[in-house]
Amino acid sequence: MTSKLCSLTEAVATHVRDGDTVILEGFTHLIPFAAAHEIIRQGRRDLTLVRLTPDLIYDQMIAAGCCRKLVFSWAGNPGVGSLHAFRRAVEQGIPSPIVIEEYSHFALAMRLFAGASGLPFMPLRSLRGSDLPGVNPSISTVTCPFTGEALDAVPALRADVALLHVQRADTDGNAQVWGLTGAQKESAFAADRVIITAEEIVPSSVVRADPNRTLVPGSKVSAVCVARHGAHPSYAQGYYDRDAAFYDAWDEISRDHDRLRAWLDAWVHGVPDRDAYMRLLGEERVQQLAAEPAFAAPVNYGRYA
Amino acid sequence: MTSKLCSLTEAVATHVRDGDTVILEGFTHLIPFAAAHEIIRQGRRDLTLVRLTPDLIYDQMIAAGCCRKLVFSWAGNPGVGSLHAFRRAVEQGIPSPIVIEEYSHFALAMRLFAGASGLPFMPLRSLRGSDLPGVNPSISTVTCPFTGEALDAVPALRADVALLHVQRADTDGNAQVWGLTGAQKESAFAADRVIITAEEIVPSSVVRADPNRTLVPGSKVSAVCVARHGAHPSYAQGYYDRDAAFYDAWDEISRDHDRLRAWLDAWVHGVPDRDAYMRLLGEERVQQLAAEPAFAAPVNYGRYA
Amino acid sequence: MTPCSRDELMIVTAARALADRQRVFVGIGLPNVACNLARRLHAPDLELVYESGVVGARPERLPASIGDPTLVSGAASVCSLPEVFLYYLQGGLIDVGFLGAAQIDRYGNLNTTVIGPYDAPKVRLPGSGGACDIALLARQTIVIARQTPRLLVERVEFVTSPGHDRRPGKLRSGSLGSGSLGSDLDPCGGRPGSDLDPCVERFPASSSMQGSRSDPGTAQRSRSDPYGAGPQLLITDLAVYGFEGAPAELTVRSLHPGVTREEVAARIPWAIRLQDDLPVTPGPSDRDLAVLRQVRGAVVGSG
Amino acid sequence: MTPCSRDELMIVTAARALADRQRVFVGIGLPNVACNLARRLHAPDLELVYESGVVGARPERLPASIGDPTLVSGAASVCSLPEVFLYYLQGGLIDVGFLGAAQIDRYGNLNTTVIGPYDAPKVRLPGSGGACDIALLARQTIVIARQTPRLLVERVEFVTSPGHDRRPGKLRSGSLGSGSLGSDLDPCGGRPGSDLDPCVERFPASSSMQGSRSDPGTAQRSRSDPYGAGPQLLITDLAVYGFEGAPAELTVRSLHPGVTREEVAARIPWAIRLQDDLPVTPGPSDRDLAVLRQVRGAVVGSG
Repeated sequence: MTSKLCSLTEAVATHVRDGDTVILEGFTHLIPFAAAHEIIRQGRRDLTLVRLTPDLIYDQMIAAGCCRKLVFSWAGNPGVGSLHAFRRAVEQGIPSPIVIEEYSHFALAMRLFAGASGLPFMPLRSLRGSDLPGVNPSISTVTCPFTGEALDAVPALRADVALLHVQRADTDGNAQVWGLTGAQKESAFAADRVIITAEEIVPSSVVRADPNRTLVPGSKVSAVCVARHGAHPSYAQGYYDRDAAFYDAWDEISRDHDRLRAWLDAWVHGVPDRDAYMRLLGEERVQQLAAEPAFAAPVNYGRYA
Repeated sequence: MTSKLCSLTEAVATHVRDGDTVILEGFTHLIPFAAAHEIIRQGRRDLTLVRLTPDLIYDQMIAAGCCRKLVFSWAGNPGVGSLHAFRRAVEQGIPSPIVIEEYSHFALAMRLFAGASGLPFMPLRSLRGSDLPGVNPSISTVTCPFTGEALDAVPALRADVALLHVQRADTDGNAQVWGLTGAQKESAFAADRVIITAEEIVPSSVVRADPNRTLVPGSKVSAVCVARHGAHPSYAQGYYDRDAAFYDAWDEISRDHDRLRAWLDAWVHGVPDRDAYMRLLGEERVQQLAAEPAFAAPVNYGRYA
Repeated sequence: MTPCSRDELMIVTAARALADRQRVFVGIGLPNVACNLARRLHAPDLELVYESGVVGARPERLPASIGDPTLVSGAASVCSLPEVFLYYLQGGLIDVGFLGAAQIDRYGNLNTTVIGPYDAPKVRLPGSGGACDIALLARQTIVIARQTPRLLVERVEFVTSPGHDRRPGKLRSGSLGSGSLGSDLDPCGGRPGSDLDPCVERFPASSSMQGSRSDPGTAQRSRSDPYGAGPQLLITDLAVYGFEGAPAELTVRSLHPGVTREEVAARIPWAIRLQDDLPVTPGPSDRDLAVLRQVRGAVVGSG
Repeated sequence: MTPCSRDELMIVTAARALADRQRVFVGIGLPNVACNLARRLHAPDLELVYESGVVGARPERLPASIGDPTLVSGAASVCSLPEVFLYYLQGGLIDVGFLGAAQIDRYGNLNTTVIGPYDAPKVRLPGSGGACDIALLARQTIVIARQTPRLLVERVEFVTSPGHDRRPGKLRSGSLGSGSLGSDLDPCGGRPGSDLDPCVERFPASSSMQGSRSDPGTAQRSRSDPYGAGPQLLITDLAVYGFEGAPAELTVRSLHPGVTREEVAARIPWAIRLQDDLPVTPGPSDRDLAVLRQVRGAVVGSG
């Protein structure tokens, strides 16, 4: 099979276009910061950004001016407080106004699920009595043909491109994760193009010896890129811990638009790639975030020849 | 936590009742034959049996007179031909007539999915133009509230009890599988009670060191039982191969009702449990079915303390 | 007794509201602290379920967020986010949903979305996350929040997670483009369930967690209530509140040690009737506090 | 050229209908043999998808069933059965569905359910399995079957998987209890798609398998066709058939070497027009046969 391995610079240049609907998923875990920084560096504009938790990753992209519309369900700095760039855009239109479309987690996850599943909608039992449907005309209702019960309904969401970070992948693009998987799989299948960034590229035999861990097969992947520490300040289970100190620090950095821009200049525009970003972060921090190993018990798949 | 470990005899006596709706899932893989044989031994009657592929397991239960109604989507002997006991019941009412309710695989899987998910129905794009909806009044249609498109719809299926075979479990009932998982997870969550049979009972630390492999957590499980070779003549990935010779032999055994009953007398009623069944099968066959080991590459979850 | 802060009192009281062997859906922030404390105090088999997909977590440190890697290592199961919402929450397996709130009103409606008009917000809050889903789908809901002067209002400006008065969502009936069924908010009594199939949607009458017990005396929500059960308890750093009447409204159940009736009344912006003989919330034991401090000491951030 | 059986000719011809790098949904029985042969002959990157949840299988032996453990070891991915139907098949990722059949009619309707009345069957067949789903949701469908005297009929007695004539399912409009929408079989042209959201259901125009190519000249089914595309090819041990006209009906494309026009006509129970200059199906090469025999030799059962 032809290798799909390329640089992240090339992958973003080829597959992410101005005006695209883009999903960078990873629920708390494996948030694809390296991919987001490359999109910022390449100056993409007018993106519709989809993510359950915008987190620092979209706060940075909003401040950088990539975002025209945000589709989300919880926009906070987890364990810390507000996302200040998000708030500035919504409350004051800085750096530019953005359109928001919001859901509950369950409802947005069901939009992705429907998009991945070739369904035009998904029914769900939520949102009833909430004011969310009143401010989001994309939420409707449907009647069960068996019980006559009215349920809420959300439309399928399809994206142009999904960018996902994983622990390991092979050069065919077969990508594997463990720990929290969030809505990564639904995001991959709800998108026309998929870019994978991986902590490690491993031989296909490693991936194929444990096919239950595969998030998405290479045939559904457009490009696979190495990005060691590609989720920092988020984490990669078994590789490194979440950088809680950075999440705290972001509260200060992001309170002022100019200070945030200066941070982007230094940490995004000022570095060519993730390796350079990590050198800037420094070896000491890398060591602090390393996790003590704890291996899963081996499992035998057997050889049937 | 209180141990849920008990004998399969006790588990079936406590949790499977005459007239119950019962799911014994496992798509080709991990078919819970040991559990089915215990249900036959205890003489349960009037069961509504749900399974995508009735396979030999329900052929045996139908011949034994356990079944009042069969809900299914493909009733054949895979790679061999007909299920003769199923056909005798449907074509000639032997040993007694059964009610059948049939779907496509996708449609029945969606019934289980809806049942697991607390939804009254699931929409799907299938069955249109097929005669199946004409002979199954449980299939209906629903209109997408966004596109106006008519889709097919199937109602949720809830069962009284699901019986599932797994590779390993702990005494809390946390159950793990690898290889094909079929509709096992949906079956577990679509049932009020869950009985797990396992190739091995392992320490909780083994299960909890690899939580992504968990099919169903112990809190959703009513009883967990050891049943080594509990899936024979089906297989357990990494433990033993499918006994294709037995699937072939079944074609002969099952062509005649009396011969089939004699088989049940010898192999089900004539043995107290799975260990005795396997002794009857003989060490040579067990050796033939053993798989050459092929271990998955280790994964590191890390310790975060 | 060890002296303790009102914050500590709040968290210990919240932890005590959880019985062992319940399955609890744990919200971000204070609920995360309270649930982890309960597990280390009186409820070792409390099953912690996180919207991040973790079931049966046994974290070695206090998780800094609901997606902390310490939740994964040693958990009973990790599943996808759609699965945890579909199979656990909507599947009816959650005994208790444990939520935080920025604003809560007389009828238990929660606002975590916006202060001021939605389209021109004064303060934009994070939004629902799983809160609306939990409020509607857990058998019971407990809310924990610091009682700032802004916490309690007579009517929330935005209903993120519905409470007891079941008012239809604002704007909904007149909303744009939500289709011909958009204004059909009430469950249409409609046709009775199909009697063609014995296995059509027969939901379990109670949690299927083996041996689980629920708080005696608290209303169990039934599957037929599409608006959810509304919160049963609100625990703040001043008092414990319940909800009573029809529609159920906020009542004070107990005052924390050292908190006066006047202090509480001053933080409630409507004329609330306080019982004359309000009990005092039992304070934490030395062990409660020792464990809480050990748990909280290990973490950066507010939990 | 090595002498070969008609069965072998059928399987080799079926394998040749598959292009490399397509994603094929593999049915039980003969399709399983043909697809595995194609992968070992000219299509090493043919992606085999099985309804059992295996994606990108590289079996070391010929799988005895669609759930053989040899399919799992070395596969690119294993997912649940709901996922393979939802994300792959209904998600529009399947280029070719490869089916067997017990009975197929003039318009490409397949019957794998029943011979005789449904309620009093003469022969009860296994039923749909994934066949109806594959027929409706794969971009194109290929059927392989041994041409017994019973295979071809003018009208199947039961439509398991619909063909080209799109007749409404029998009994459906008068069926019991399927609800008020039960007779609404035609897609109600209805409202146009919502224009409120740019990301509402925008399906990819073609398979998203990178670099996949489809058989030139075969119709691609469009998402707007709820009845599926109908089979494009029928390959038997006597001939290769296509479907032409409106509604498309069975036509002979080529006769296998040594098969006469009369022999084929005798197995077709309606007045079919055979072209005068019917080509002969190209026979298998020595290598084709050697690989096929090696592949089939290793397995117990019919594959």
